[in-house]
Amino acid sequence: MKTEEKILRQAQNRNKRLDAFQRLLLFLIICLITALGTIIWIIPDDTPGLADAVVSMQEHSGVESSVTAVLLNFRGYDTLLEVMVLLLAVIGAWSLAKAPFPRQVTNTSPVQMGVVRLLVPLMFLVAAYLVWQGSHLAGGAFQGGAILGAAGVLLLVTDLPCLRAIPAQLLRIGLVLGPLLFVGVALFCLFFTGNLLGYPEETAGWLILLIEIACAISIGLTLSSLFAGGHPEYERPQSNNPTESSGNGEKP
Amino acid sequence: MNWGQWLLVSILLSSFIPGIIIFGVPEEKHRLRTGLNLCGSILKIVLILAMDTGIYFGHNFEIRLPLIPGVELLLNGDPLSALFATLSSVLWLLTTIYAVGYLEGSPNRSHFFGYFSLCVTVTIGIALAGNLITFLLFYEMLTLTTYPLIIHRGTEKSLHAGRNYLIYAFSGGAVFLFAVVALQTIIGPTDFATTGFPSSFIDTHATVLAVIFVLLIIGVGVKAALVPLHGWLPQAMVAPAPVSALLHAVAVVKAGAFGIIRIVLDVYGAQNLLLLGVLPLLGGIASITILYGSIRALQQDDLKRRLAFSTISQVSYIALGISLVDQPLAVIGGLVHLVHQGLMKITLFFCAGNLAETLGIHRISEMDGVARRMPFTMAAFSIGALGMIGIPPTVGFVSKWYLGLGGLAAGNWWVVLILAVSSLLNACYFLPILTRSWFGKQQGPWPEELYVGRFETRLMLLTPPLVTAFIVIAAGAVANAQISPLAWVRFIVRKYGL
Amino acid sequence: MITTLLYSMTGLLLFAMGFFTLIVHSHPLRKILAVNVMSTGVFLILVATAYKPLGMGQIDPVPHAMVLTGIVVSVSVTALALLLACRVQETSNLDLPGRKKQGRIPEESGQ
Amino acid sequence: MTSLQLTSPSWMIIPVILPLIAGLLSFLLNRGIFAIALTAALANLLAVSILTCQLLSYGPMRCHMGGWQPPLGITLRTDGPALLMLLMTAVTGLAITLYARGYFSYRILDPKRASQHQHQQRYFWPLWLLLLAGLNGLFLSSDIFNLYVTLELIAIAAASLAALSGKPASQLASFRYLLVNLLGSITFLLGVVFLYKSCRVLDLDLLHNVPMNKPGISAALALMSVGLLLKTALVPLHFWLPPAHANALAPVSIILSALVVKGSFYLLFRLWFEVFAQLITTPALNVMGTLGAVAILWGAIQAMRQHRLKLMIAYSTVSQLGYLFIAFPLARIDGSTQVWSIVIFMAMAHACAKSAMFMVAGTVFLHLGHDRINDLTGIRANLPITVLAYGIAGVSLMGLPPSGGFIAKWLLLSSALASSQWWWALVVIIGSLLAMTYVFRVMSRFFVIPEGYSSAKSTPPSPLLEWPALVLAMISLFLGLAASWPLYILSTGNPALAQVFSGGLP
Repeated sequence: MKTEEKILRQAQNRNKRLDAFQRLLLFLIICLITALGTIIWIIPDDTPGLADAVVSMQEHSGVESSVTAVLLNFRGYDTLLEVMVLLLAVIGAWSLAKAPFPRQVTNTSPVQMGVVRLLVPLMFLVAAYLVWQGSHLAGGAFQGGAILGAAGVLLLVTDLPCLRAIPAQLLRIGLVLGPLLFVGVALFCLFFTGNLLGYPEETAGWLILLIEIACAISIGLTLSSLFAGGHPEYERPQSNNPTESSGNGEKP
Repeated sequence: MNWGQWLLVSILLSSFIPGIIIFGVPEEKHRLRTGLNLCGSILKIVLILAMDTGIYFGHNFEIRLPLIPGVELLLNGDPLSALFATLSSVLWLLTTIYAVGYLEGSPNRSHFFGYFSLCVTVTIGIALAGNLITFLLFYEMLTLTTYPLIIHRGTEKSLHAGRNYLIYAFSGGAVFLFAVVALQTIIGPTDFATTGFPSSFIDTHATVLAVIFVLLIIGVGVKAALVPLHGWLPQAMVAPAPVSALLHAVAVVKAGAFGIIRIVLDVYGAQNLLLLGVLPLLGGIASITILYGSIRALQQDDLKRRLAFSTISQVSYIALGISLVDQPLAVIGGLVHLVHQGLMKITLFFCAGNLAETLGIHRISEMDGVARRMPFTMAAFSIGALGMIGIPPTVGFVSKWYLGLGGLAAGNWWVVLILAVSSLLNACYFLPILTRSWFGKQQGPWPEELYVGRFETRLMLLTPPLVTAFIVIAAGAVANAQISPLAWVRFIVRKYGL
Repeated sequence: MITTLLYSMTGLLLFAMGFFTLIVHSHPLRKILAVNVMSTGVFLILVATAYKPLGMGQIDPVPHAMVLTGIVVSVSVTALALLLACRVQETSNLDLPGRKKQGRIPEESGQ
Repeated sequence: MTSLQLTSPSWMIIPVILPLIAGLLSFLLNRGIFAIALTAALANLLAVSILTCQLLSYGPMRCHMGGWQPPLGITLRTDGPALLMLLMTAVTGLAITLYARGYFSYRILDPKRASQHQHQQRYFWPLWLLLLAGLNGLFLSSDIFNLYVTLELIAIAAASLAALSGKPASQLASFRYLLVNLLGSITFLLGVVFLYKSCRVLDLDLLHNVPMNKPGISAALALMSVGLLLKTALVPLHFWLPPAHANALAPVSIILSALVVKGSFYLLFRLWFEVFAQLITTPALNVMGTLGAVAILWGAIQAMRQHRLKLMIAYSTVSQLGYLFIAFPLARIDGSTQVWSIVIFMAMAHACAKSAMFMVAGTVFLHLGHDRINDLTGIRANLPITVLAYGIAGVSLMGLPPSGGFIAKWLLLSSALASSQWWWALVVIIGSLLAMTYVFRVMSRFFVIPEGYSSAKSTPPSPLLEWPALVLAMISLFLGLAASWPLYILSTGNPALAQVFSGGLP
């Protein structure tokens, strides 16, 4: 018993105190950070930046919020790829595992049910407002999408059936909707103005709003799907072997 | 492209295309395969003879393919390449016939003959190479194409031999590559020319150029089996007899020796080398190799191993002759030995293969009285062996005669001494074989009598050694005629203005 | 100026803390969190870059857009990493990668 | 349609957008996915060919996304190096697409695991197509933050692909892979932040013209380089690569080894020798060269020690990546013109040869059910084309003439010797000898035919499994013979290079 305790204590001590490697590492990191901090300190702060360029072009962008203008117009190509990154995460997640349904939460308390029932519609409303507001103030597809995603998460943890009831194919359409519409608009612009994402000036605002709405929906679904943690169970390809329960990987 | 360029390309393709087709030929269609092989090799001989004629009458064969600045592939037919190409193609035909007989009924023949053809293509490529880069290309390819032949039997022993062969050959190739690059950074493009590079470089880069020369010789010396780079050759004996013939007489060892000739005569040039003063080094190593190979050969009981060490010794005659580059007679002796050694050694290997295939004889101690069972084979063997010793009128005598004359003319008495000692040693390791086989009494049954028929062995195995043995005598007897290896070598040496 | 510097230094500090944790700790969850802390630090510096005191000119919106993009990327990667970590723990009893046990990956056939 | 004439720079976005759309569709649809993928791969090759024609006729081009000029907008650009990388990706990508089809079709035949393999195939295609889009985007982009986004796109797709086989070992390796990539990305992003703080521009062309005397830029370059080195797996940051590459499915191994590491390397190289060329000092170059030399030797020695074919090939990747870095210290001599040709050649030859090798490994695995090197006997009789492909790819890896690897090695050696830095040449030579050892260790096993082995034992595999490997191996071989063409493309629009290669071109 004594020795075991001793070993345990030693282990704890080892955990608490830093060994030589960790100290060295710490030292190196401190040096690095000091150097970087010094450099930040001495970087002159007088460079003009792109703010003026954004402001001068703002009127051609079709939106009033400068961040949205940068995000969806000036640097729309970045955002396009970024939406793809999100989708890619879902595809990667789906390829890894199936969603662990039903979740552990089997007996949701009535209070939680009630709160969720109240909150979720409100969140939808807020999300819609954020997307709409994005064109002239802070807000936009990502913010709206995040709220939608949060609503999805709430629905998932409360084990309400409504999210799981979405057929897999529909879910996929929803996930792809934003990116596909984004690419579609981009190509549409390419076709008409010769520039990818070069919106015609008069319709720019509307096109951006369209993209934002679609993207917000997709982002909301994406975040919920990521939280669900895998592909929907029923979406698995039909197996000839009924005993095989897992779509991928092997049982340990 | 003019007809000369087409000729060069078709010389290469005449064995390359059959080789590629043979890879796809099903195992059991041996007639098709044999037909392809023979057509290819006869066509190749015809084409090469055409090229020889063209070269004799002064036509310039040249084809260039620039890859990047400073690196171009250059095929070039000059008298020297004609010598090697003719030798290889003639011996290839004979070896092919022999191999068809030898491998009758054994598995994986498509692979074997495929690689065999590729190997000859590559050897001819070495002969035709017009600069060091092209030479390097084919030199490395030769390693690649002979490797599958060496490990053809797929046994652990052959794999081991193959691995060692690769290590030796690629290490040599790597050294060679390094040296070629280094040489190019100093003198620019390394096209073969009869005078070598301009001697102005000697003034500025003497030491570096001497080091590069040593590296180049090491690179090709691996294949030429110069001591101490010879280790792979005796091990490679595990390969089938036709492959041994290929290694020793047609392709690999010859490619190394040919490389030494090219480097000395065409890359550096006689004058530059005399200025650099590195030739005694080459001569010394060649002499050591000659003696070492002979002494080691004495100790071997395995017939093929004895022949292998004999090759190590004999090929260095070429290097020895070339190292006396200021003496035309010695150069003639060295160059002509390229051909003569090939003829003699291939005869010996054919015969050794016959003994192994027909009676299962692998050791010299098993050979008592074998000449009564296989008189023709042993007659051919005897001619080859006598040639190796240097008995007139065989070709071996011609080579040694010229080498000796060259040595005397240079006042190098040690060359004559080496020749005499080596001939004595040759006699010591060949004559016992001859006496055993002709005058010995058969001791019990043969180890493994595999063939009983009308002739002493299969006709396809018997004919090639007889033909080569005949050439060994004939070429020696008519050495002074208008058409003979010696005459051609004289033509070469005239071109170099020595 | 001071504000910007304060935010930047905090960001750097977060980056350093995350980096240290990432290397020292072997638990996958800690590693994922550490990477998150690191990226938060970077975002903080980026946001601080855009900051301009009132009346000193327009706030630069480009870093804001960049931070938004960065956050989205970070969310995606975190989700994927968490899932992978879960899968690894579910399907195997292997030691997770760490400095002490060096998480040797067994040389089993991989397909 | 006036906007899409041949002279229009908008063609440039096709290699990015097309695989993106194909990726979305292949995720959305349930049928005809392979047709979509194949179409995308073919169209990608076509588009890249058009871009090449464009480059050769009109010189380097720039395409401003949305019509916004830098510094505000994002610019894509084509030039010689970018196009050669695109071509490499397109050709290898097409071969990978075909091979993957053959691979999955073969595996689905196995009734016990059919659903698992179908699942893998289902997700392989969208991930692969999006990865392809990311790679193309990376090669084309001229905006430092956009490059970060493409790097992330590649990293996520690659990590998901690496975990696709579902085996615990591969998932663990993939987790590590993801973390390392993430660390690399974040470090890169921190570099971008420093850069933006100092210069307030993101466009590479504008950055090139910014005065380089600020410490912030040096710090930014250092941070970005460390991040990219981590992703490129230069020794000693290579620890994650072999398990990730060796444990993945065969098509995935090909993608990771042949293309993904090239992406981050290409970016690193561009930053060093184009954008921030003024900042680079000789000690820095020598450090990179030394690391490269260590990588060559260490990777090769590790490759020789492996017992599994795929691990051996993965370590060979570590070794071959070293050659890319050993070119760094040779750059100073010729004013960094030669170094481009060395690196691009090496990258292309390696991509083709390494893809062929991994394809061979995959086919052998399918055929035998394992890839233990000692038990690979008898393959020659059943898979002659595969063995041939392995041999040719090996020749290229060893750098024997006339392969593309030889040309690259030749350039390396000659610039090393011309600048009297013979020790690099020595490392290159020793590296090729070590490569010979590990390539032929496997080759000799292929040649052994065990006792009682009948060649008619098994059915020949689908041509999709064998021919892409052979074709890629052939390309890597003939890259050397047709070396003047890539160099010609490389030198287009680059006056310094054009001068160097003016001799000896068609």
